[in-house]
Amino acid sequence: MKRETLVWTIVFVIGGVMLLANAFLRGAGNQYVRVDERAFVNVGTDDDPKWVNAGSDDILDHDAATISADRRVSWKTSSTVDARVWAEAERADPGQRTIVFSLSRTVGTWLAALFTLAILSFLYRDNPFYKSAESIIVGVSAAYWMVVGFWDTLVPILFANIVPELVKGTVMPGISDSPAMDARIKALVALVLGALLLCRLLPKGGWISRWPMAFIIGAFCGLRLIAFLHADFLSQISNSIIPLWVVDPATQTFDIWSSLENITLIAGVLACLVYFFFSIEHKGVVGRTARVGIWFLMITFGAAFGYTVMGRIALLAMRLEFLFEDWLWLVDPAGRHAIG
Amino acid sequence: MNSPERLGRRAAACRLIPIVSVLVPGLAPGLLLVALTLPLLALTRPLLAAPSDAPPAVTGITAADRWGDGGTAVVLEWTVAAGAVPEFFMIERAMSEAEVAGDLATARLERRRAAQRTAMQAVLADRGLDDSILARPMAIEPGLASRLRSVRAEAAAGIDALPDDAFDVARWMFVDRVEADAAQTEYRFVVDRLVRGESYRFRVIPWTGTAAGTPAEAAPVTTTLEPVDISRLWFFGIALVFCGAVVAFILIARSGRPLRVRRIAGLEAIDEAVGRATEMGRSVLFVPGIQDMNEMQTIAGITVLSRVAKTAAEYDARVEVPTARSLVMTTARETVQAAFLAAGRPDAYNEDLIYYVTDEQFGYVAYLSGMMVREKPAACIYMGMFYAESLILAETGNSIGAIQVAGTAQPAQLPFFVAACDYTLIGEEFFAASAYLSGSAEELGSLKGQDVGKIIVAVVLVIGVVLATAGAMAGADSDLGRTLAAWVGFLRDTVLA
Amino acid sequence: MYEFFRDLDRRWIFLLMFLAVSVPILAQLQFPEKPTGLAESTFREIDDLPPGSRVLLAFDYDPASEGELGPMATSFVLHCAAKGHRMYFLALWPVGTRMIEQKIDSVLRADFPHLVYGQDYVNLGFKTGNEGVIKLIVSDFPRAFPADIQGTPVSDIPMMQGIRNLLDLDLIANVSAGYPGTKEWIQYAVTPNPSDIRIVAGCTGVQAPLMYPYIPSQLPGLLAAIKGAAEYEKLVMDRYGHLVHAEDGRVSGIYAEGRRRMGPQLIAHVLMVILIIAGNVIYFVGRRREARS
Amino acid sequence: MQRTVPLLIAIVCGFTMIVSFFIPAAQRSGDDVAEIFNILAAVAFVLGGGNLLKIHLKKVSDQAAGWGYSLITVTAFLLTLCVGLFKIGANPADRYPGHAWSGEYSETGSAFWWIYEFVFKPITATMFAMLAFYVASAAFRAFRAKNTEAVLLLGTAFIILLGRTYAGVILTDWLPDSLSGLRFENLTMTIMNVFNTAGSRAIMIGIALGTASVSLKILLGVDRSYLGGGRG
Repeated sequence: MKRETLVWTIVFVIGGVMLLANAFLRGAGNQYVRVDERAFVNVGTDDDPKWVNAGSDDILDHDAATISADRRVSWKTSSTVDARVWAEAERADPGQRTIVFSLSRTVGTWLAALFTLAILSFLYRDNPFYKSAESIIVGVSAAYWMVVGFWDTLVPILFANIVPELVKGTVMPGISDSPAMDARIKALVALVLGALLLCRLLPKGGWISRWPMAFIIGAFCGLRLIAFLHADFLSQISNSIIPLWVVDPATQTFDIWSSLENITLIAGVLACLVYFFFSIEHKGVVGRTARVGIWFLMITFGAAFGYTVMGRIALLAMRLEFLFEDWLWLVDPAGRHAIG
Repeated sequence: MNSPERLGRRAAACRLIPIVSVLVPGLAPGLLLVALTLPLLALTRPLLAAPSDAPPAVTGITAADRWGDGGTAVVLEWTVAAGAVPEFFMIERAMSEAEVAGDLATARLERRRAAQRTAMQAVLADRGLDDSILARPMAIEPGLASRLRSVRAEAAAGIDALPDDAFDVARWMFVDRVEADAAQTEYRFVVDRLVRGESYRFRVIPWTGTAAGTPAEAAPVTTTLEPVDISRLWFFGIALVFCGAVVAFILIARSGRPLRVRRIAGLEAIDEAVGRATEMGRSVLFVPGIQDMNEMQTIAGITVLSRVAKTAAEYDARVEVPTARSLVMTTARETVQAAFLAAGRPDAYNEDLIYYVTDEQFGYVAYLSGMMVREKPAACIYMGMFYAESLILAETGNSIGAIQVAGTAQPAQLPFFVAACDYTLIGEEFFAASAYLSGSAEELGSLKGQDVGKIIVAVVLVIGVVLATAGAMAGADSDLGRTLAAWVGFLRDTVLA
Repeated sequence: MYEFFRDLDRRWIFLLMFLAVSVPILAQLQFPEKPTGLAESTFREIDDLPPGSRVLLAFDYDPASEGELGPMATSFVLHCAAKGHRMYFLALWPVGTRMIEQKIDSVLRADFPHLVYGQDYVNLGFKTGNEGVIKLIVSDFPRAFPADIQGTPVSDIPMMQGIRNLLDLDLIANVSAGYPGTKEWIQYAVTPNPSDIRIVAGCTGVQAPLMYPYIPSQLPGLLAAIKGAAEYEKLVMDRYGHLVHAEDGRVSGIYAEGRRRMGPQLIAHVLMVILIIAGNVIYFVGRRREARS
Repeated sequence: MQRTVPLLIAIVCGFTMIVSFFIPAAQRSGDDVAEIFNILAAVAFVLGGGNLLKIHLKKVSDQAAGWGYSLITVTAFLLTLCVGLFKIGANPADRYPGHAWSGEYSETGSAFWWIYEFVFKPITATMFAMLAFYVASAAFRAFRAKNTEAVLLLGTAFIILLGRTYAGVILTDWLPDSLSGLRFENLTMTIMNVFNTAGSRAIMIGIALGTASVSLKILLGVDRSYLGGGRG
């Protein structure tokens, strides 16, 4: 065990030194951004502000000199650019300030690369790096979806209909402060159900949270019953009503291959349905037909497997391209880092 | 043509010169010529568009609300004289006042912006500047800025003074194109996706080649709401037959008559798996898919969990249920608690074994993979809606030597479960699982009901295919062929719509 | 030996897969492509049009599928530019405009600087409305796209003159990652006008099976996933590659992207096939041994 | 009371949804229910997130095995939550420069974006990419020609895998035109159009019937396991 630890330590130290050398000597993994400034001027009053973009023609309608500094707002935005773009800008104008090195994005790229390696290390065996990445992603992603749920669902659908003035005054200035009646009712119903749901947290009366669950399950059972019968059930039957005798429209002659295809298709659908039949034991004729049905299902599964494999390999290739191209700069097929 | 409109067009012509010359400095003179002639062409277009071979206007056009819908459709009917059938018809709808006003406001704003830009460019050109300095308007020196301010105001006032008809805003909106058939003189078209209770005006324009005939306008029509959707009556009947069959078999089962159903291999494996976990002193992992409670597969998964938990309570095995949704966690806790109660072991229930991990698909999978490798459950049961994670779970489960039983109705993931698990419940079998596991006669009755559904499919399919085949053999030109094709069409478009 | 393979630690397979994907990337391996029928018919559809034909390039995809579809889009643009076709870019996906601009920058501005915006190509941008947009341009193009992406009215764009509807264009080249995409173009543009509108398409591997029913009557050419992209790229580069060589003979990496991404793909597929065969050999050897004992 | 009221709620809601499908005036009620569901799911994050915190904080306070990882989870969770809920580093929306909170919470350059881009995305994408390894191991282990079913499964996968590469082209390209139907690319097409279509159609019809039947059982009160009760 001691010996193994030593070997791993040496591997990590050598690897780390090489990575750092690659980063400092070649600039590998460096990220650059183009910085733009957004500036706005309030040409209205404090109570009734009217903001004009200081970079647009419209600002010329106002005398900028008379507008005090406290009525201006500005911030910077940045977008990632290739290292080559930065090098070209530097060559044209050394010391320019529009395209600059971004520390936060460089650190981010390194972190992303290390996380990628940590997850891949699970293939060898479970280890502290994987465990750390796993713990982080559980925490981050749970919070991520909570934040998304808050800003994309609770604020615009629930709060904007229940306390419209508050939402309008703070986070969504564009909404109406008198929402439609049906939207309000819907929001109120959801609020009441949500409150009942949270009754679970009470020491007693947790059973009341079954009411909103019953509402959801009941309503969706009704919806799905209709939707599946209407869409999948009927449309699949309708699509299968095809002639077994196909005439080539161009030559007006019997088309044996298309006819055979259609016959196989219909026979396959019926055989598979027999396989799913619950009432009769799979014996005798029924058993043999069900067997044919299972053959069709197996071919279907084989085809789906083959098609999916291609996409999965592409996913891995994209991850490795990230490591080799964006982080280590080992390859540069598209000429994104080429300096000079 | 009135004079303000000409004025407007000329303003448009002025505007495009700088744009074109910015685009192609080298070709500017040639393009300038093109650019100057284009508006002229545009002016003469109405003249060119009505040559003598234009088809005659359609006659007898009517527009009526379609009966038996939610006030969303209008039926248009019109006729054309035999021998003068055009190539196709364009259906157009009159735009509402509000739509026109909105378009007008946008057009005014755009025109004002362009006029102001042109005026500013003229000022800058006088001073030998180009308009690149407009990119940083705050940096323009005050004298020039004030001059620009005044020309902008002038230009804006000029545009504001224009009457509405100086703007080329469409009053009619394209709806659809209907191909004409030389042998057909009566036409019918349904305009869909309209708003209930609104008044609409439609017109039909016959076209042949590039020549348009005179539009014919139908009287205004108001869409109305009916109490029942008649287009869904056939479906109502089919749904009633199916649901009736399920209910009937449940009632038969209740009356005590024995119902026989075939065995499903994967199901016995579930009890076996729980038993083995108990023997080995290890836990059972139950994964209810990654979707929420609004998905039927999750609900079906929870019903299977209820039986698994009951068996586990009887054997005194540990069932661990990590979930990807909070609501699934809540429901699963209720279910498992009740199952332990039913098994007479309420004390053995441990709420902490049913817990929420994260909503994120791959975050959830990362956690499950790690947990499986560390805790090595003896049995892994996957019942619910799965996506790409299916194979990650099944392969990890396989590597730790667990018995794996999967059930899903997600066709794309079935191959992976079939390949990597010991038993897989395919599609409908998965939904039948809870009925089998409960062993209750009523639930088994519902399976018989499903079989009635399959018989309906087979019968309709065979009838349809026989009709379609007979039609094809009779030939599309024969009377019999046409009649059969019409029957198939009725079956597909009306009964099964 | 047999025991080793029978009880093979799956980490050896993982290692093989890792090498099968990473080595071709690092070595920038490229394999010969032998274009199949569908890629060839896609190529012919564009190549057989007389120079100056009007081709609609509909880019309905996003960065997530850029890996598979980007090389197809590049090749479509290169092919049209090399043949001297007039290109009408539009997108039914909001981010499609970014994909269009990227291809205009990297192909047209970089290697075909003599092409003039408004005469040889025009970017009509994104239009919301999904298949509604398709239905509309089938009968009335300017109503759906009254102006290009910069707001220049179509009446002021030379190459838009005489474009009344989609029937006035000679071909649609669609790059599609889902809905709306190739299926909608076929359903709403090609199906109602089978003799007047032709379409070729490139789509992702997941989409491809859904497109097969339309081949060849409604969809004469289809590039399926990265394989289709690589085949078509080869056809285009073989015929027109000389147009994009720099003076020093170098070719920008983007024109080999498809074939380069096919490198790991091919090796990994061959590995998969070998693994299936190996698995079965082990299985049958094991069965024979059992039978013998 | 504890079980009857929810059962009644479920039955009434379910049948209301079914009936509303046939009444034009009520056809939008499905969308309304979906919206209410979304809100409930968002509210339920309080339960899920609370549970997550409870479990991991308990591990930390108990100093249970691996409590350090629980601490990492709790820290990552709280940090992301604060950064996202307080829109840290996000600029105001261009249209409302006066409202500091009007910007997009996931705007490029904001702290929440940074976490998404450099933590969330690489880890989830790599997890997804692990599938490439697992398909290889599954192919080696599970695709064995034990019986006719397995032969069909692996045979089809084999044809499609090969047909999608240069190798497949070389293998069957020599076939004369009269046998062109046997070339991998055409074989693929027949498999997809005939066998795959037949199989998926039957599966979809079965799923529709199964879904409808499970729904009906719940709406008839035959299956009440979701309420944690009934027969079981």
